[in-house]
Amino acid sequence: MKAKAIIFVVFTAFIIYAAIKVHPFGELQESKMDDYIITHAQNETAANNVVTSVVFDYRGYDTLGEATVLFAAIGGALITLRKEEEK
Amino acid sequence: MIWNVPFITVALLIAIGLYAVMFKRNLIKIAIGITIIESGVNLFLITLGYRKGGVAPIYTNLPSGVKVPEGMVLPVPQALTLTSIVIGVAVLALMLSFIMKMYQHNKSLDSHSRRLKG
Amino acid sequence: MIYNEAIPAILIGLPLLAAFITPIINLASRKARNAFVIAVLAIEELLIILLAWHVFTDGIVIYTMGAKNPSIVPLQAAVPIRIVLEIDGMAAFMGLISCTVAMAAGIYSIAFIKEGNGKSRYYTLLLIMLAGMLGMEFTGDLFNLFVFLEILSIASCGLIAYRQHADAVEGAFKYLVVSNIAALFVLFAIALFYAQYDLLNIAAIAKVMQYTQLDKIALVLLVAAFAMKCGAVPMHFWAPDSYSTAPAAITAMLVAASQASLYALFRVCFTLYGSLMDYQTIGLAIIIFGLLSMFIGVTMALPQKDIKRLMAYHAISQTGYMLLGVGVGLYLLGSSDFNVYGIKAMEGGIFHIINHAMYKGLLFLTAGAIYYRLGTRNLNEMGGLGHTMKFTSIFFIIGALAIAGIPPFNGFASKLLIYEACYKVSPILSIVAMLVSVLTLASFIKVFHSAFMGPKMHDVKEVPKSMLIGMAVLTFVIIFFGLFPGWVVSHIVHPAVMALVDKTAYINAVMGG
Amino acid sequence: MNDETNDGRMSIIVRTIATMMLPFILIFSFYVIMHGHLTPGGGFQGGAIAASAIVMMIAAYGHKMMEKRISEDGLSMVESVGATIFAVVAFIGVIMAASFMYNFLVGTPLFGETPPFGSNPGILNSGGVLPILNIAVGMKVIGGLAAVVLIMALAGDEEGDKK
Repeated sequence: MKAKAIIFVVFTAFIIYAAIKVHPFGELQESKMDDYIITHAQNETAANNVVTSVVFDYRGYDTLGEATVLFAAIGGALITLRKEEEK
Repeated sequence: MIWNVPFITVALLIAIGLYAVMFKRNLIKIAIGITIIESGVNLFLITLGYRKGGVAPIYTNLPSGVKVPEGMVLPVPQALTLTSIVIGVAVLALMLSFIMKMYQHNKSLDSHSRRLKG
Repeated sequence: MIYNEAIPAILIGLPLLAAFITPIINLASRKARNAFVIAVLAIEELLIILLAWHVFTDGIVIYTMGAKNPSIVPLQAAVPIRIVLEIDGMAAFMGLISCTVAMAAGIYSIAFIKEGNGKSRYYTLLLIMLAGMLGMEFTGDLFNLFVFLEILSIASCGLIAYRQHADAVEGAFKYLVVSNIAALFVLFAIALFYAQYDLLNIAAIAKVMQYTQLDKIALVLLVAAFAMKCGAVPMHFWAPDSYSTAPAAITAMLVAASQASLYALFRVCFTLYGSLMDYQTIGLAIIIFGLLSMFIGVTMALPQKDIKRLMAYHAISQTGYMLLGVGVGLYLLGSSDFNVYGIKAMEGGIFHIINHAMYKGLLFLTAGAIYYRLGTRNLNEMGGLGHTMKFTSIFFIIGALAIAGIPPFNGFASKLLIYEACYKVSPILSIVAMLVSVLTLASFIKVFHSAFMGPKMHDVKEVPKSMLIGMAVLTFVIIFFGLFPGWVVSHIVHPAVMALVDKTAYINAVMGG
Repeated sequence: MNDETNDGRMSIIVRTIATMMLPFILIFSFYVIMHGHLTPGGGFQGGAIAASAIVMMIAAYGHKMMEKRISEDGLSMVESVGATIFAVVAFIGVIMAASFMYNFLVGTPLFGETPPFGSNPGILNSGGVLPILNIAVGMKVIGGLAAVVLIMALAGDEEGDKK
């Protein structure tokens, strides 16, 4: 229990330290990739919604993965709660 | 530093979730804890992508006078968050069905009723 | 052939597509479904061999998702915008492991998993698990790594709970909680990188990495997360529960899955941070984790009565060998000694990864064969199985000798490399490693004695053919590696090690000169 | 969910209003899915709205009654088909000698128009494969989430019977 508490406190301190150290809210350090996407998304993916063009085009492979996660989770839930009990 | 309040809030959210996962014995509370961590991390991503005074990066009926790209918030964190929210839903669905099954077996939601820990 | 360059995408896309189609084919016929799944797994094995051959001869293979010409990275805005798959020697090496284990597990499952309304979903998740492992290993993008990490852990959890009894669901829940927290740590670390560099590509981040304090925090989070997932000692508590309750074929897959996390750990240490971090401290930390895993794993294994739990503790202990080998390599990296025996230590560690996947997979499959016939995992209720289950007992002997590091099997080849290299650093390391090997041998002799020797207690038959074929696939690899260790090390393991060490090649393949 | 008598059905007011709301929610979800490439929203959001409509019906009518109308197998088939469409679209990119997930519909009559740069009212027939993928993800999410809720309701019920 004591070890757990120590881990927890250290970890919390860690995360808060990281949050303080990150760039000030709203003032980006670097935005090369996103600026490119914002300016070129309409031309390259023919869509007005830049977020959708990132989701389905620039990072469409991630979305395929995400669809797979959902598919796997639902398959897992159906396996867990299925009727027959196998010995 | 004081402008980092959103980030610190997010960090505290993660810490609350972690507390629930590490110290609570009720399985449902563990699931809630994981969901809170998940939300914290998602919010962290979103807040990272904020640009002062930015609007959503959508060109449909964009108000005139918005500078491109300086006037828009970053689209990539929003896309990442969308992906990770879906993953969160999937994990939650699976976790709840495990909890239901365990409840059917053990008739208890207490993680210490068997040797379950974590 | 024009599709040659598309092999990486097909390798990941094919099992996903097959997984989505499997429930539909299941409506037509169960035999057709089995044949379809096995055919997909066999094609995967073929493709990964082609790809690995290509990588080992011609160097790193790049595949950009959604670009007009996938084999070059379009560097708009001087950074890669799209997701890039980057397969170097190490990734191809891990892909070989995943595909081989998946094929053995798939064939084994035909008879092992009884027909029922869950079996089509079982195969679906098996294919998704394979896709998750391959995706983790091939990706050159950090967020993509996170997505496939989640795919892998969710598919594994669904399969661990396949038997539905209380222990299985409990093991699955534990694994899900641990791996989800690990994945969220990884996501937090990715967010830290994103905040500083606005990049998600591993090579691009590695190029501009400044090793600020945020990067150090990210390093700690990543190492903790992947160590948690690969079952090294301070975070090992989930491993025995989920390994022992999953169906045996899935346990073999889980071993490969935990090694995919190990791969991610190495990728982060060597490629993402590489020369920036303090080699000696991190190397020493990994060595200590490795020693602890080895020792605690084997001592916990000795008193176990449950055959799969015993093997699970041995899996923890064997993970220690890999960490030891690579840790020694990392400790020496950058010093002049590295070329002398640092490389050797890493070769040992990396070689041990593939060996461990093969013999531990085989051992779990034999344990599953016993469970299939007897319906128990308790060692005290077994005995005299050697009289009737001849093939299974031969496979078990081969696996047990390989894990204990007895020549001429493959475990000996990799352990010898680790012993030699560690001896140069400190003799104590080698002594502990050998001691653990001896204890491992003792533990497996006990299992062999109580399960296979003695008077005939049970009237059981040999297991069905498909299970034997599944085990034979892994046995073949073990014997092949045991007989030709020199060839394997110089043609497969050495390129993998060099790919891991050579950070600049990895960066240049994406970012150009 | 099982508080009420009558197989977990809720009162007639709830049932009537749920039936009345159903077409509107479904149309709204379809709008969100189809306009995913123009306005905020997309496949997942729209699918979640439609799935919540199904969950609403399950809550209002009780899962026993709903089970007769929509089966868990049917829902997971919808999910499989959606996922398969997604993967097939991704693979067509490979077959067309470009790459996995290549946006091959830009410039073709189907969803191929490119909007002018900058602010514009939006063209529905644009976006290349994006609308198709939105529909695929929408199908997946409708099938998947509804199937999970249905099977959880059924499993909870079974346990109630045992007591």
